[in-house]
Amino acid sequence: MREPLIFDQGRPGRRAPSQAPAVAAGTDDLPAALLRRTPPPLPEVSELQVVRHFTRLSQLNFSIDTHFYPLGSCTMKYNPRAANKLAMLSGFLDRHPLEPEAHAQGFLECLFDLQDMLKAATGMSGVSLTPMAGAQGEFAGVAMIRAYHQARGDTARDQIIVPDAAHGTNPATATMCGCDVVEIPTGPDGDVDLAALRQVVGPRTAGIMLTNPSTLGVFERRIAEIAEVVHGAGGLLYYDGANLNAILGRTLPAAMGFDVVHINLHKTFSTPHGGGGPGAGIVAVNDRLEPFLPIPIVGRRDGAAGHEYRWLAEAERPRSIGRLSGFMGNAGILLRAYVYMRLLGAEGMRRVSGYATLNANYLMKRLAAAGFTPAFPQRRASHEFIISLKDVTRDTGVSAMDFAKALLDKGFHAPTTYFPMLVPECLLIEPTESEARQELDAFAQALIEIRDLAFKDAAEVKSAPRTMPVRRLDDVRAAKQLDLTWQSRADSPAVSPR
Amino acid sequence: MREPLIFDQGRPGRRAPSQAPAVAAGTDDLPAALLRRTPPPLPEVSELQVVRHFTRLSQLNFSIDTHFYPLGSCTMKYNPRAANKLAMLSGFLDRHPLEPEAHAQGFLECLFDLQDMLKAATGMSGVSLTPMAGAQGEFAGVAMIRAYHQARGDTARDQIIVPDAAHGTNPATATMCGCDVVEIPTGPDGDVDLAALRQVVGPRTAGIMLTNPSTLGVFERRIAEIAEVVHGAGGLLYYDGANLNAILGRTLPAAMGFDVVHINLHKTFSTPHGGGGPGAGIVAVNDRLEPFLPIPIVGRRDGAAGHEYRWLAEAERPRSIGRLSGFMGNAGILLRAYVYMRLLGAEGMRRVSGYATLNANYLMKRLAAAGFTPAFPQRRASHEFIISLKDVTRDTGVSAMDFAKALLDKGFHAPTTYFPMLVPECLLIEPTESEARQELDAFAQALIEIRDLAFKDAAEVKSAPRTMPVRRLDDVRAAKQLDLTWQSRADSPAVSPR
Amino acid sequence: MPFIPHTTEDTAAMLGSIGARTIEDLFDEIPPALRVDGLPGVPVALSEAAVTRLMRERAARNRATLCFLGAGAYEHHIPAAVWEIATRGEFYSAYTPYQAEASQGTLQLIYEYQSMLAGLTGLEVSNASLYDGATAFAEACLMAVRGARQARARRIAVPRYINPVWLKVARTLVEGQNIELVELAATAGRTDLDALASLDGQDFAAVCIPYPNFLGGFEPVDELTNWAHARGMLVIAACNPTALALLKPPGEWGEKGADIACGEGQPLGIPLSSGGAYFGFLTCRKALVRQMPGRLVGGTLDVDGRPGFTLTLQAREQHIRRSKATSNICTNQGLMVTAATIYLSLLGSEGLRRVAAQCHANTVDLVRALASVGGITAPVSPFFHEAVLTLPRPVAPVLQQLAAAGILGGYDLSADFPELGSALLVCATELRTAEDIAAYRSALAGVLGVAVAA
Amino acid sequence: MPFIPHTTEDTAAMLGSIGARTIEDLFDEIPPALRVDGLPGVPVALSEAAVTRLMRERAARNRATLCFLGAGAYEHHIPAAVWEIATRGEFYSAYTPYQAEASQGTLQLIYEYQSMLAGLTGLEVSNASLYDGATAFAEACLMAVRGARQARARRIAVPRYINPVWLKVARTLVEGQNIELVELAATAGRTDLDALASLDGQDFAAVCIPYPNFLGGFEPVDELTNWAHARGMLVIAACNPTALALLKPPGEWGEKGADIACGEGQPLGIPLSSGGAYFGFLTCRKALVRQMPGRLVGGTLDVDGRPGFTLTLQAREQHIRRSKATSNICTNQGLMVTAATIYLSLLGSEGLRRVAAQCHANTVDLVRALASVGGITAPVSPFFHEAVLTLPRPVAPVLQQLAAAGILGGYDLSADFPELGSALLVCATELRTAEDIAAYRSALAGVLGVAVAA
Ligand SMILES: Cc1ncc(COP(=O)(O)O)c(C=O)c1O
Ligand SMILES: Cc1ncc(COP(=O)(O)O)c(C=O)c1O
Repeated sequence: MREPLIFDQGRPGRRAPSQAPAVAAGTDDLPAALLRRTPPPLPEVSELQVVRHFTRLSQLNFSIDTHFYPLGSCTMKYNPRAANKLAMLSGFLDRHPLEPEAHAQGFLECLFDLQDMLKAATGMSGVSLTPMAGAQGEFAGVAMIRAYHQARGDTARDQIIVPDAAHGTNPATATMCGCDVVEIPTGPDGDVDLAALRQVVGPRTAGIMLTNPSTLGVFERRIAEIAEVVHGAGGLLYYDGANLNAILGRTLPAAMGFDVVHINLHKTFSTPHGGGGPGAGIVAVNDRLEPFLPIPIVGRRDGAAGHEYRWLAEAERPRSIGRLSGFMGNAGILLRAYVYMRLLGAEGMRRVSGYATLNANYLMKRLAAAGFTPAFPQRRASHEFIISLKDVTRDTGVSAMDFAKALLDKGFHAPTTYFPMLVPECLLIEPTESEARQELDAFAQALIEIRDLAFKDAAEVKSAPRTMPVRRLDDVRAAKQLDLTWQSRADSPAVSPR
Repeated sequence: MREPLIFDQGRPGRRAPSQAPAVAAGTDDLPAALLRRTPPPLPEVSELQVVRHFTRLSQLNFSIDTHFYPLGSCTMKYNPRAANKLAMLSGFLDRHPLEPEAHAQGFLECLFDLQDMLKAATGMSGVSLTPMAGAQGEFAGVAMIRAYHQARGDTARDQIIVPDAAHGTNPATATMCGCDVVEIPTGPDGDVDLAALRQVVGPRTAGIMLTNPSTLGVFERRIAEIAEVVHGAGGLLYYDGANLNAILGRTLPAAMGFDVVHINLHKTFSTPHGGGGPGAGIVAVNDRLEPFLPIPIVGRRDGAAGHEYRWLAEAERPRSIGRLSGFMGNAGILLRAYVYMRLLGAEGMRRVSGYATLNANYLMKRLAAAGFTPAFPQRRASHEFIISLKDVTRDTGVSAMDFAKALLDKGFHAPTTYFPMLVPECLLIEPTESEARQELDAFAQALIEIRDLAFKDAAEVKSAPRTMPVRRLDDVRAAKQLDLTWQSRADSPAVSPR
Repeated sequence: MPFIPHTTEDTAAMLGSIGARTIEDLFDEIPPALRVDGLPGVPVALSEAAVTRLMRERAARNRATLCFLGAGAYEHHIPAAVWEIATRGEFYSAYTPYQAEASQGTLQLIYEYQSMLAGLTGLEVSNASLYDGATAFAEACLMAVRGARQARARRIAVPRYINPVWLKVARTLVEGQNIELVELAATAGRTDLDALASLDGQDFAAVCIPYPNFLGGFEPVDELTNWAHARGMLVIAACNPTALALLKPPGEWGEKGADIACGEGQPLGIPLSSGGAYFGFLTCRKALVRQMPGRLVGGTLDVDGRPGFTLTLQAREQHIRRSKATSNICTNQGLMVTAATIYLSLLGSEGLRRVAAQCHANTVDLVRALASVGGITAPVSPFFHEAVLTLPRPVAPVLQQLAAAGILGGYDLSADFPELGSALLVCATELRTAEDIAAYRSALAGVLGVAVAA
Repeated sequence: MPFIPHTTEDTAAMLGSIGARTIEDLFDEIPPALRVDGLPGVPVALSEAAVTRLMRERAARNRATLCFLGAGAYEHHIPAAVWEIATRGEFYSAYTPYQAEASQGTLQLIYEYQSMLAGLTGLEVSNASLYDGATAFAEACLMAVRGARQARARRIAVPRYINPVWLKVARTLVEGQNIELVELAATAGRTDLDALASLDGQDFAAVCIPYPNFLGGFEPVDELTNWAHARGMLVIAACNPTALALLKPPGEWGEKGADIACGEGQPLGIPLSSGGAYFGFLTCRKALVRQMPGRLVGGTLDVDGRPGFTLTLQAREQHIRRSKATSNICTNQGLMVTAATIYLSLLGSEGLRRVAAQCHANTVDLVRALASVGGITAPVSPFFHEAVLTLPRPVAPVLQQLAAAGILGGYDLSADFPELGSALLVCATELRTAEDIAAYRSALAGVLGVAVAA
C-alpha cells in the first residue's frame, strides 16, 4: 500500500468547513503591509480525506501495538492505554499552564507524588521534572555539575569523561554545556577500562557520564571504584538513566555513587514514544546538587485544609540553573508516567527489571545455543544484549542491516543496529518485560531462518524487505538530492490514493 | 497478514492483572451447588497481547476511514469524529439510565431537540427515538398501524403490501407483527406497478411499506396516487426511511402521504456502522398514529427556572404500543446523530441530498458513457443507482460477485451485489455526498479496467481477490461444516501471530 | 459545506457531464407539489467548536452520583484499552461484514465473541448479538416457540421476578404473533415449585428463568429445568453475564441443561451511557441453530485452503428468507460486541470471576451495613450482586433525598411488586469501596433520622 | 504482575534454560553492597479501576475557567479528529523512524509537516520539531552562531518585548557556550529603531524578532531585517504560527527575508494540557540546512525506483557526529507533530486564516469592551490576538478576584516589564464569544467597583 501526499489530494477551494469560523472576520484595522499576500501552501482537502489519509498512513508503521519491537536502548514496552486516557482527562488537558495554583491542585499533587516516587526509585534527594527528553535531562545534569564547581570557585573543571560505548547524546550534551569531551575505552569484558579512567581524571575533570548497565548490555561491576576515582579527582558522576529498566528496584543510582541522574520516562516508565517523542527526561540529584535543580519544581505546604501544592520558581530557587521550557516540561507525559507507576507499585517496579532481565538472558541463551555470537557470552545480559554478526557477514556478505530488513518481512521490528559502534555488525536486542516467551521464541526462530537463508541465498536476504510499503530506500540519494518539502506542482495526479 | 485466534495466543494462568481485583473475594456464603465447576474458556492473555491482537484485527478491515465504500442502500458516508468524542463525554457516558430526571437534564435536552429536528426533517408531528435499528423502527411502525386499526375496531386488516424490490426487513417485519405479506411487482421504469397495487388493496389491507426513492435508485413518481389508493382502501402508508439521504430537505415523507416513517440514523445521519451496528431506527408519525408511539418519549415542561425535561412513559402514554428496549434505545447513537445534525444545520441537510444525488448521477453517467448498463438509464439516479453486468457475465462468465472481489484488490469496497434481486448481476452503487469527484473517477476507472480484463482474461478476474488477508472464501463449506466457536485444542501453535 | 468535498469547479463540471444546470434539476422527478425547499424547523449549522462547547455544557448538567443502582445496568470498571481500540476507524466505520475478504477483522472478532459467549453460558452456539437484553429475551421466546417440540404451544412460562421492563418489551414484540407470557407464582422471592402443579395440562413452549432473578436472588434452576424438560418444554436462561463467571452455566442446569440462554451484554465493558447502546446476547444448543435469529459467523477455508471467516447460515435471515426469516433483525450491535470481546479478553476467566466475586462480596457488605441502620430488614436467601432491603417507610422519597445527597440509592420495587412492601433493590459492583458503603450508610441513616455509629 | 505476561511455567522454563535458579540470580553481577530489595518510598500497586478513580478525582480538582490568558499558550479549537487519529497505536507507540521501510507512516507525515511549516514561515527547510517554543528559540540562536558569517560573533540581539520565559530558557541553554543575548532598547511597545545606532561597531551573529511580540504588537520587522542583513547578521523570526496564516511570512521580511524562523507549535492543535507536551518548530533557508539541529526527513527512491521517505542528513545529529553534532537533541516531539499535521490539514490555509482573523477580531472586541470600563487604557498600535491594557490599580489582586469568579483574566506584565505600569496582557482566541467578552467586562467592572451598562 502506498499513500499519496496530502497535498496531492487537494483541490483549490476544498475545505473542512466545520473546523473554522463560517465567515472570515475582518482585519481591516491591520496595516496592509503586515498582511500575507499569498496564502500558505497548506492542503485543501475535506475532513474525510484527512481522516482517511492519516489513518492509512498510520497503518504503514510498525509499533508496539502491532509488532514485537526489540529495539535496544529504547525499551519498547507496552504503553498502557489507561495512561493515555487518564492523562487526557479534561481537567488536565484543558487547563492553561499559568492557571493559578489554587485551580491546579489535582495536577500539582500528581507531580509532587511523582517527584517522590522518582526519588525513591533513584535514591536521590531532589527531583526536577522539567527536562523534556533524555538529552535535556543530560543537559540539566551537566549544567548542574558545572554550576556546582563554579559555585565552589572550582572554575577550571571543563572536561566531561565519556566511555566510547556511550550514547551520542552524552558527548553532544557535554559540548552544548561548553565542556570538552574525553573519551575512555571499554575493556574486553565490557566494563570501563579503569586504568584509562585513572589516567584522564584530574583538575579539569568536571565529571563522568555513565549508564549502568552500559549500552553494551552488561552491568559495570566496578562502579564503586569508578565513583571513588572520579570523586577523588574532584569530579561528579552523572547517571544516564536510559537503562534504568534493567535495575529498577535492584540497586539505586545513589547507591552506586552517582550524584545526578536523568530518567527517560519514555523508556522505563512506559510513556509512549509517539514516533519520536515527546518524552520526559526528569533529573534527580543528591544533596550536593539539589540547590541547582532546574525550575519549576513542585512544592507542598501543609495548610489547615490539608496539603497545598505550589510551584517553586526563581525567588525560592536562587541557585537553580534556570528554566528549560516555556512552562512545565512535557506535563502530559509526566501524568502518563505517574499513572503507570501507580499501576505498578513498588513490587511491580521491581518485577520490571526482573522480567526484562529474564527475557534478555533467555533470548541471549537461545540465540547462543543456535550458534549466534553474543558480544559478551560470559556475562549476564542486563535488560538487553548484543549479538555480533561479524562471522556471518564475513562468510556470506549478509550484514546486520540485511538481517534488520529481513526481520521486517517476518513481522518483527529490527533490533538496534550498528550501535554501540565498537561491536562490528551488531544487533542490540532489548525484548522488554512485556513480551511473552512465545514471542521471543518466534523472534529467535526468525533470526535462525534468516541466517540459514544467508548461507543458502545471500542475495535473497539482501533483497529484503519485500513486504513493506517500500523496498530498501536509497539513503545516499536522500542526502545528496535533498527533497525536504513538497513543491506545489501543476501535474499533481488526478486520482486518489491507492 | 493473518492473525491467530486470541485463544491460541493464551497460556494457562496468564492474565492482565491491572484489570481485575488483585485478590479473589470470598464467595463462601453461596451454596456450592450454585457455583461453576470449570472456568469458562476465555482467553488467558496479557494486556499487550490483547491490544496487539485487536489492533491487528482492525487492520484487516475495510472501512470508511480507510476506503471508498459505495455500498448501495447503506449510505456509507463520513462519520464525523466529533460525534464520537462528544457522545462519549463522561457526563453522558457514565450516567445510569435510571438516574433521576433532575440529574439528566443535559441529556434529555439533546434528545428533545433531536425529536424536534426529526419532526422537521419528516414533516411529522410525533417522534419516538427508542427503536434500535431500522428493522425495529419498522416493527414499531407496523405495530402502530395495527394498533390504529384495532383501536378503531377495524380488526380484519392483517395484510401488509410490499413491493418486490423492498428490503428484506420489510416483509420480515410484517411477519413479526403477525401480518401477511402481499408482494406487488415493479414496472419496467422502476416505479411500482399501480394496477397491481389497485388489485391487492382491500378490507384486509393494513398498510403498505415503501421506500422512496426505492432500492432501485429511482424516485417513485406516482407516490401521491399510491397514497390515494392505499388510504382510499383504508390502509396506512409506511415509509422506510433508509433512503432518506436522497430527499433530505427536498420533499417530506409527510408531504408524500406517509403516515409513519422510520429513519436509520446510522445512514442519513451518519452515526457509525460499527461493523454491523449499533444503529438507531427512530420513528416519526402524523397525528393519527401519535398516541401509539413506542415509549419512552422525552417531554418538556416549562417551569419557572426554564425548561424541565422528563420522560413520558406508561401512565402518560396509555395507548402506546409499549416498550421496545430495556431503557432508552441506543442513547449514545442518538447523541451522535444529534451532533451531526447540529453541525449540518438546515442548509447542510439539504446539501446532503443535493450532493449525494449529484455524485450518484455523475458516476452513473460516467459508467454509462464507458459502456456499462444502468438498470434505468432514462431515469434520474437518486442517491444511488444500479448497474447490471448481465451482458458482461453472459459474454465472459465474469459475474457481479467477481467484479466485487476484483474491486477489493483495487482498494475499493464493493457496491451491494445481487440486491435488489430483480435486476440480474447487479451492482447497487451509492457513493454518498462525502466522497470527492476524484474518488468517483478512480472508482469508475477501476470498474472499466476490471471489465477490460474480463474480456481479456476472465480467469484472472475470477481469481480475485489476491491482496486481501484471505482469498475467496468457501461459503458452502461454512454452512455445511458449521464451525461457529473455537474448540480448546491441545495442539495450539506455540508461536505467535505473523 | 460540512462533509462535502466538492469545489465550485467540481460541481460545475459534474453537472455539465450529467447535462443538468443546477443541483435542483436533479430532483425534477419529484412532483413539484411535493417539494419543499428547506427545513425551517432545523437550526442553522454550528461549527465543531460551537457544538463542542454546547455538548460539554450539556454533559456537565448531568449530575454525577455514587451509584448503588443496578436493575439491569451495572457500573463496572471498563479497561481503557477497550474503547480506545473499539473506536478505531477500521472497526467504528466499517459496515456489516458482507464482503468477507475485506472484513476479516470484524469477522474473526465475532467468531471469538461467539466462542466466549458460548463458553460463558455453557452452550454450543452464539449469534453475533441482538439489540439489548430485553429484545434478546423476546427473541429467545420467539425462537423457543419456533423450536418447540409441541408445535402448537404459543405460551412461555416466566417467573414473577424477572426484569419487569423486559417482560413489557417481550410482550410488545411477541404479541403480534399471538404468543403469551404467563407468570409463575412466587413465594419468598422465587418461583413457588409447589404451585407448578396447577399448570398441569397446559401447553407451554418454554420456561424462561432469570439468573439471578430481578431481586438478585436465585431461582430453583435445576428443578425448573427438569420440570420443563419433563413436559417437553424448552428452557431459556436469562442471565447476567458477569455472574456466569462464578455460577453454574445454564448448559449445566438440571439433568439436561438449558436449551437457550440470553441476556444483557452491558456488564461486559459497555458504559452505562444513559441507557445504550448495549447489546443482547443469545446462545443455544447446536440443534436449535437454524431457529437462531441474527447473524452467525463461521470458519471456513479460502480457495488456497487457508482458514478464514464468513457470515453463514444466512438463509435464516431477512435479506434472504424475507417474510419467512427467523427475525427481522439486520443491523445489530456490532461495535458493542467489539468492546465486549476486548473486555472479555482482558479479563479472562480468572479476572471475570474476581469481578463477580468482588461484586458479590461488596453487596454482602452493603447489605450488612445498611441493615445495621435501624428499621431496615435484609434478605435471608443468597443473592449475587443485588439484594432487597425493606425500609420502614415508602422508598421513593428516601431515594429522592439520597439523590439530592449525591447517592443513587437503588431501585424502588414497590410499584412493580407491591407484595414486597417498601422494598428497595440495592447493588454494589466491584467498584464500590468500603468508604462508599459507609457514605451510603450514613446518608441513609440521615434520611431516616436514625443515629448510627460511624 | 501488571504488564508482564509470564506464567509460572514460563518463568521456570526460562530460568532453567538460562541455568539460573531464581530471577534474583540474574542480578548476581551487581555487587551485593549496592543491592536493594525494594522501593520503600513507592506505594503499592493499584488496579486500573482505582487509578482511574484517583485521576478523575484529581482532574476534577483542577478548576475550569473562562480563558483570556495567552502569554505563550493559546486555547484554540482542536478538531476531534486530531487526537482520535494521533493516538492510534501505530503513531502513539512507534519509535523514532529509524527503520524507514517499517515507518513510512511517520516519515511521510513528518515530510508533510516539514512542507507545511516551511510554507507557513516562507522558508525552505523545516526540521521535524524541537521540544517547545522556548528551546526552539535557543536552538535558533545556537544555529545562527554556527551559521553566522562573522565567525566570532557570539551575541544575539533581542527586542525587549520577547517572551521573558523564552529569554530565560535560552540563557540557560546558550550560556555554557558563552553566547550572550543582548536586549534592544524599546519605545512604545516595540524596538526603538533610532537606538540601534548605538550598537554600531558591536558584533552580533543575529537578531531574533518576535512576531507578534510578547505584548501582542508588531516589531518593525522589515527595518530590523534590513538593518541586520546590512551588518552581516542573520535574522531569526520567533513567530506565532496561527498569525502566519494572516501575516507576511518571515521569508518575505525586508529585502531578503529572515534566515531562520522558530516558534511554539502549541496553537496548531495541541491542547493547553497544563503546559505540555507542546513542540517547537524551526525552519530556515536551504543554505543553513547543515546547521539545522534535530531530525530531517527527505524523499528518496527505493531499489525499485519507487518514492519513499527516510531520515536524512543524520551526520548533523548526535548519534553520528557525537560531540560535534548540531545539537544534543534526540527524542523530539513526534506525536505533537502528528497532531499538528492533522490539524493543519483539516484547517487548510483558508481555515487557518479564518481562525487567525477571528482571534484578531475577538481581541479587538475584547479590548474595546474592557476599555469601556472606567479607568482602563487600551493600546493604540495594532496587535494580533493579545493586547496590553493599563489598569487603574495593581494587576495581581484584580486577576485573583477574577479567577475566583471563574475568569482567567490575562497575564500580569508588571513584574517582567515594570516600565509598563499596571499592565495586563489579555487575549481572545476564536473561541471567545460576545457573551464571554461581556462576562469578562462585567466581572472586571465588579472587581474595579465601576458601574457599567450591561
Ligand atoms: C543510552 C541513552 N542515553 C540517552 C538517550 C537520549 O534520550 P532522549 O532520546 O530522550 O533524548 C537515549 C535514548 O535514545 C539512550 O538510549
Ligand atoms: C432499504 C432498507 N430498509 C431497511 C433496512 C434495515 O435497517 P437496519 O439494518 O437498521 O435494521 C435497511 C438497512 O440495511 C435498508 O437498506
